[in-house]
Amino acid sequence: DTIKLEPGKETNMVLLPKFLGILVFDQANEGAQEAHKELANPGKLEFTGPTPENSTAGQIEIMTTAGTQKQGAVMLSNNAGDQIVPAAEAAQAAGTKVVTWDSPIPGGKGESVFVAQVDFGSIGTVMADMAMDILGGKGKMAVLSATPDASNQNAWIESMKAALAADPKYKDIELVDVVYGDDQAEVSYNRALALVDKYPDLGLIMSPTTVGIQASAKAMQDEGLCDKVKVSGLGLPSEMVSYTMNGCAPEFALWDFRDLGYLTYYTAYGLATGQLKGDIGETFTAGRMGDYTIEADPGREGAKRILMGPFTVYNKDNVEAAAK
Amino acid sequence: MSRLFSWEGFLFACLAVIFTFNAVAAPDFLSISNQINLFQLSIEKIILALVMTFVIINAEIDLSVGSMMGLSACTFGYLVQMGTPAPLVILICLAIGVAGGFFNGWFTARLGLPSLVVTLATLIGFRGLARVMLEDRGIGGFPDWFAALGQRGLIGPVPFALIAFVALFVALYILLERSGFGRKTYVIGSNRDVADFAGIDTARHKIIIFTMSGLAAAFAGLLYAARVGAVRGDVASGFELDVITIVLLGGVSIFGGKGTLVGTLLSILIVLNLRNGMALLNITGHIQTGVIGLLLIASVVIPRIKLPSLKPEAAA
Amino acid sequence: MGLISRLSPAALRILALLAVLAVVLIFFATQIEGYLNGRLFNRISSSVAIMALIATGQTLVILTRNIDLSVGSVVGFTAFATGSIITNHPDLHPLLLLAYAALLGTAFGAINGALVAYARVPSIIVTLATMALYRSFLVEYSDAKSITTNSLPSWLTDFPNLPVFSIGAMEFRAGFTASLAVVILVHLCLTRLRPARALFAVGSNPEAADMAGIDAKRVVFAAFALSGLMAGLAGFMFLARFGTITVVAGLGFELKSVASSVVGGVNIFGGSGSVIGAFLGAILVDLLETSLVRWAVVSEFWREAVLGALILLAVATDTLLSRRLARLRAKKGDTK
Amino acid sequence: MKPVLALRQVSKNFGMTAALTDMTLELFPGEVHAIVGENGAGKSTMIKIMTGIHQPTSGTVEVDGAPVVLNGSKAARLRGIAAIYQEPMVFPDLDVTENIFISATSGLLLNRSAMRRHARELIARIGMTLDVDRIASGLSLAEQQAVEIARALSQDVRVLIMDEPTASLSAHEASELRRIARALAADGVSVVYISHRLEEVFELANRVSVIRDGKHISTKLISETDPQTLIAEMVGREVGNYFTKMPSTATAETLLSVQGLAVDGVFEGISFDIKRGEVLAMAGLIGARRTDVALALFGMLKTSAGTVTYKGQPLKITSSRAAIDNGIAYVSEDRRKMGLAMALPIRWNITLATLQKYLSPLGLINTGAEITTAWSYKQKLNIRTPNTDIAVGNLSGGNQQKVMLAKWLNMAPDLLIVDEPTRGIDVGAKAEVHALIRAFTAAGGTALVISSDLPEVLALGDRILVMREGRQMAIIDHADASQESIMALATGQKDAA
Ligand SMILES: Nc1ncnc2c1ncn2[C@@H]1O[C@H](COP(=O)(O)OP(=O)(O)OP(=O)(O)O)[C@@H](O)[C@H]1O
Ligand SMILES: Nc1ncnc2c1ncn2[C@@H]1O[C@H](COP(=O)(O)OP(=O)(O)OP(=O)(O)O)[C@@H](O)[C@H]1O
Ligand SMILES: [Mg+2]
Ligand SMILES: [Mg+2]
Repeated sequence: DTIKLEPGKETNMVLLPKFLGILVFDQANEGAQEAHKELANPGKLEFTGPTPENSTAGQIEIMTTAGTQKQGAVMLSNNAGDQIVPAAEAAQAAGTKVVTWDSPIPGGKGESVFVAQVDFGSIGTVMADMAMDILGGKGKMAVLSATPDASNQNAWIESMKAALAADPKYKDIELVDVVYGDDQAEVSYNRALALVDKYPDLGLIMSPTTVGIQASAKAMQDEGLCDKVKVSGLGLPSEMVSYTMNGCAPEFALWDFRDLGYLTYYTAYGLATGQLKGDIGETFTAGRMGDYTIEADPGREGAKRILMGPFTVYNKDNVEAAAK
Repeated sequence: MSRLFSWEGFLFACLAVIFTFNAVAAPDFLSISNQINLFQLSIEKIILALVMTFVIINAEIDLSVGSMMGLSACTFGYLVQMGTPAPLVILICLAIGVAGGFFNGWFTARLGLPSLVVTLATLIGFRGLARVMLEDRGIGGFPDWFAALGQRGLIGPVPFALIAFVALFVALYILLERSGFGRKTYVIGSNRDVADFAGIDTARHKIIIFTMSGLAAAFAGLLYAARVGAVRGDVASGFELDVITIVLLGGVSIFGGKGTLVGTLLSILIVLNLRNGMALLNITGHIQTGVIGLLLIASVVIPRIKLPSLKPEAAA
Repeated sequence: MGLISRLSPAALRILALLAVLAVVLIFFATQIEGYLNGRLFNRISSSVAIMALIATGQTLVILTRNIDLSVGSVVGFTAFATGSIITNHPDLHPLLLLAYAALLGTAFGAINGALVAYARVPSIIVTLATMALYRSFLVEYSDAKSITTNSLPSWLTDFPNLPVFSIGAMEFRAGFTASLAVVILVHLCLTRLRPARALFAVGSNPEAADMAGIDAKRVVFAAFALSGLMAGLAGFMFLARFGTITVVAGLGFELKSVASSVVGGVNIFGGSGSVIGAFLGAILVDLLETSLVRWAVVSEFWREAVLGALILLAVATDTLLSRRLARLRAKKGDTK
Repeated sequence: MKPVLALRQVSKNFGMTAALTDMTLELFPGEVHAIVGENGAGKSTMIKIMTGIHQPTSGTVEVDGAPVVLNGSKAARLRGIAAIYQEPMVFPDLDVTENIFISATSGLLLNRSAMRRHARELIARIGMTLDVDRIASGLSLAEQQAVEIARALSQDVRVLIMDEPTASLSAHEASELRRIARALAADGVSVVYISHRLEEVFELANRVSVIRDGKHISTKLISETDPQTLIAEMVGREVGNYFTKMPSTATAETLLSVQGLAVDGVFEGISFDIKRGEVLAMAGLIGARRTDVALALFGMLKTSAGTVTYKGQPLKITSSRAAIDNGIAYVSEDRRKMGLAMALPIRWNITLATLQKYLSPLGLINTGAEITTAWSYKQKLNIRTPNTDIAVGNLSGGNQQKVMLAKWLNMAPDLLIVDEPTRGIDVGAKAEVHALIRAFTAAGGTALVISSDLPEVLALGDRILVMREGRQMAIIDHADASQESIMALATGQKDAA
């Protein structure tokens, strides 16, 4: 029995990204606004976030204030790791539902449910597979991540390591190093080149962050290394299209943040208006996106998730269309 | 008084305006819980601001406080996870704070390197040590009593950290405004040579102040760990600038020798109320920092506005 | 000894710094095989090009006993604004675009300068504030869009890596050559032009400068405006080199540029120092960072710790070294 | 003849203090115009108005008979008005050459070799020897002064104002300077000469104006007046002639005995005894390194040889703290750098060296006792200030000097080392300071007085130690000492007896 969410119930909600000024978070906001109109919620939907250099403290602050304001729900793309937990639990105690999206609370405490863009386990497999056919089944690869503290990047890297270890078909792919570009163009760019210098026979740089992947691609292109060292990972079609077309980054993956925002809003609305309990097994209809079910999160002990999926892998054939 | 406002006067006026505005505009503002949250959310920064006041009056600066907070918090997480008893770990962390502060002080006072440079290096270095310990891990699950200390009220709804802040303010106020130590802090900040000739061991004094700063930062790091219940490598990064902003807004002269803890307290209250008010009105982070920035400049310019009549020269 | 007594303290600093640089190079050469080669030069040169400009501007400000913490935000904003202009008007003339970036940077710098020089607000307060303000402007202005490489004309994105000339495997690329030229130009002005000396005078003793009939206000204002200009140019280079610009562009450049300057022997209390020194300082910091990533002995996570230690070491040795040499000189000076 | 520069009814207030009221003064080309007045009379303030540093609260400044607004020293310079200030103003990071030409405006490009040559000429013209490539931070006060004079001479001046230029000069340089002043006047420059040394006023000036409490008292041809009248006009009362030497109060007990004291490359072979109650004066030219000897005795300079016996015990002083604990005080010659924290209250400065006395067991300051002390010194030394809580930087040079003395007298030292105790102090205050030193020794204190002012040396010293270029030339008894004999030793014309 799928729950159909009854529109028009009033509840104020906050969409809280890691920080403001990043394209994907704005896309998520668009999705949420779309859902907000669809569900004709008389309440307010606030899109507010901290500054980049003050992300952790800022998210904690906004989460705390949300509780004080008696917000119906906070939709959080968590950048504070478990440091957000006390604030989130306090907010929930004050009756504010906490729904995470994009990046969950690692320990799973203080959150009602996590709207997962894709299955974190499968991200590992997808990245491993991309590495597989870019390297032609054999070669050295290095990871260029965001910051060492980005919990979802860390989770994805772990799951990729697991995938590589699990299946013997990956046995000839060697993960030589993991470095961090702090999600800043210049750092990522220099790290990428340093990797090439450090490992003369490096075949692939895998970067599970939109900043890192394009910086690496740019670096390889600028130094004319594209035919030696390929780049892959998670990136935005609009940023990656040229590199995919010229072969620097033959393949990369991402999901649709607009949909993610849309689905997250539906979930949060359902919980905030009491139409969803947030129990495992509950199934509900999320407007144009169809039915979704709350399930146990395989990645996080005792946590719950809603799996959006699917995952789009971009290459020469589909990237240009997506970049539009 | 030919000035339009004194600095403190100006700050106090600001505070009054902000407070009333908040009270009117945001219904939840005056609630006990919000008033406590308002302090709790930046309790570490405001504790650091108290000690930073000493450092800057002494004509030095300590950019490494944020990183030292991180180092102490991460050490705590690391050792607790290794199973070391928490009380012991707390002592170790405080010891690290003392050591780090002494390090800054020694290079500044004895070797004669500018503190801006020394603490810029340790800003990177201390952070690095924290990083070495925790690498890419986040650590949580601290003892309940520890978490409770950071997250629940100790006396009624008032948490330990807030009490510590008040106590610390009183103690430091007496130390700076009433004691010989405070007097020396001003004199050294105003003209170190004169202090040297008056038989004051200025190097020792500076080292003590840097050590205080390191200790306070380590303590703040522990408070932070307790408050958020988890730590990782980037804890408190960038805090130093907020702390310095508060102190300067409080009217402490960056050139040393001038400033009061009351000024710092006023500016603490202003910044906290301003931020909280804007947060309650859902004003985004970068606008908040922008406003604080403007206020920072205004707080220097506006007191300078002279009444048209009798103009005083700046004293030689 | 005779030589030392003839060299100016400034020259001594540069020598000390070059010594430190050499030591670092030799050390890593023993640690990393295939280290000392043209490739290393190309890496460092092209990545230092941007910081060199910023550090130069920072030095001008520090010379006047001030500091500019807003450079990072200025770089970020100009990079973005320049990017969006060229995105919307792809056929804009390169020089116009460059002028736009320069102008923007100078404007920001002028605001800082006006507040410091004429409103007499301490520079650290002003630039601490404008650092936040300019960054806020960027977030507002960008409205969460980001500039992407493929929306930029190829002349812009190719520019930094155009080989101008090369010595053996060492390529001098346009980006590096350009900023090197700027650095040298500024250095020549500082040492040869009469008005430029006022910069040192004001930093050395503001009161005396006033009484010597130097318009200290104007000098300080100019220093900040120039620092803004340098940041503007750096923003242009940043855009050209990295293509993708988000709201975090240039974050943390302020402290890095200060680090470069002081490592380069610029006296943080004003009055003495050289842009060549700052340039070498920037190179040293950059060299350490890249080399540490390549050094197998320390893990990725040791980088910051070691970097901090090395910066302190560099500054300490440089200071003590030039102090000792200066003292030797003074002694000689007395005995005649 | 039309005055080149004139003040008409000029008044200047600093907040409540009226530094100048209705000041009128005319300066003519080719004259040396001396200006005398007590500390705080308003001399420096007047100068700063002439050079555009301060703007008059009311009244007008005229150049060549036309009223002008001098906003900033640049405007003044463009009209050929330059000044040498009481406190030397050099750029520590720049070398001597650059210091001299820093305010030059001609030419965009610098021609270093030419500048260097020109700099050497100027220094030579002042009759100094100084390495023009030396960084200014190492310069002694006198050398700094020389740089300033050279700077003023470097551009063609029509009015050259000297605010106590000889305060930090010894007799030798002082006479050189007077020669320059005369030469300039001969070239048609109008020289304004502020000094507390009446003898040089009478030697040098054509006309002299007296200022008291910011008001113009008189302007006379030098021939129409005499020292006693001037002094009377300055202080508005008769002052006892302070040159008369009081009988020695020395006792038999040796307080301090120094044997072969030396600091590498600075000075060597300093040996002397001081008896309790005695005043030992140290004479010498600038650069004689008397200050360094003092610094060594005060533990601020590491000695390389020699022994110090103090109160019968061998004593090794390694820090100012140790010196102070042993009852040794040092009153520096450089108020701004080592003497006073200018931005802090007078009271804080007075009790600084003796802070311990005002601390409760808990380390808290007993403000009441502090105020009493500060106030008593304000009375005793009659320091001109409404109260003791204002920043000492607001006081006139002379009054600052008194505050510095108060700081050290307050520790009731056994040995009081005073370096140029009356530099920039007017006759009235000078007499007071001398009286203070005498009273101090009479009460059993012992004093080591470093002075470049020979009359002062003779007025105070029971015995006189003459130094030259870091070496001790001789110790003369007051009985057989004269300005001539001291000069002879100080300049090396006569060798150590
Ligand atoms: N910047 C200032 N602010 C306030 N008061 C000042 C300032 N400068 C001078 N005064 C006051 O103005 C009066 C005149 O000072 P001035 O320095 O002109 O005296 P002077 O004649 O030069 O004394 P001296 O011979 O000791 O140098 C003094 O009472 C002094 O306290
Ligand atoms: N050539 C020099 N190089 C470096 N420092 C010097 C030099 N000459 C003087 N000084 C410093 O200046 C201060 C004043 O000493 P100075 O040379 O004037 O000898 P002096 O006998 O003390 O002369 P006076 O006491 O009359 O000024 C001392 O601290 C001394 O160290
Ligand atoms: Mg004077
Ligand atoms: Mg001396």
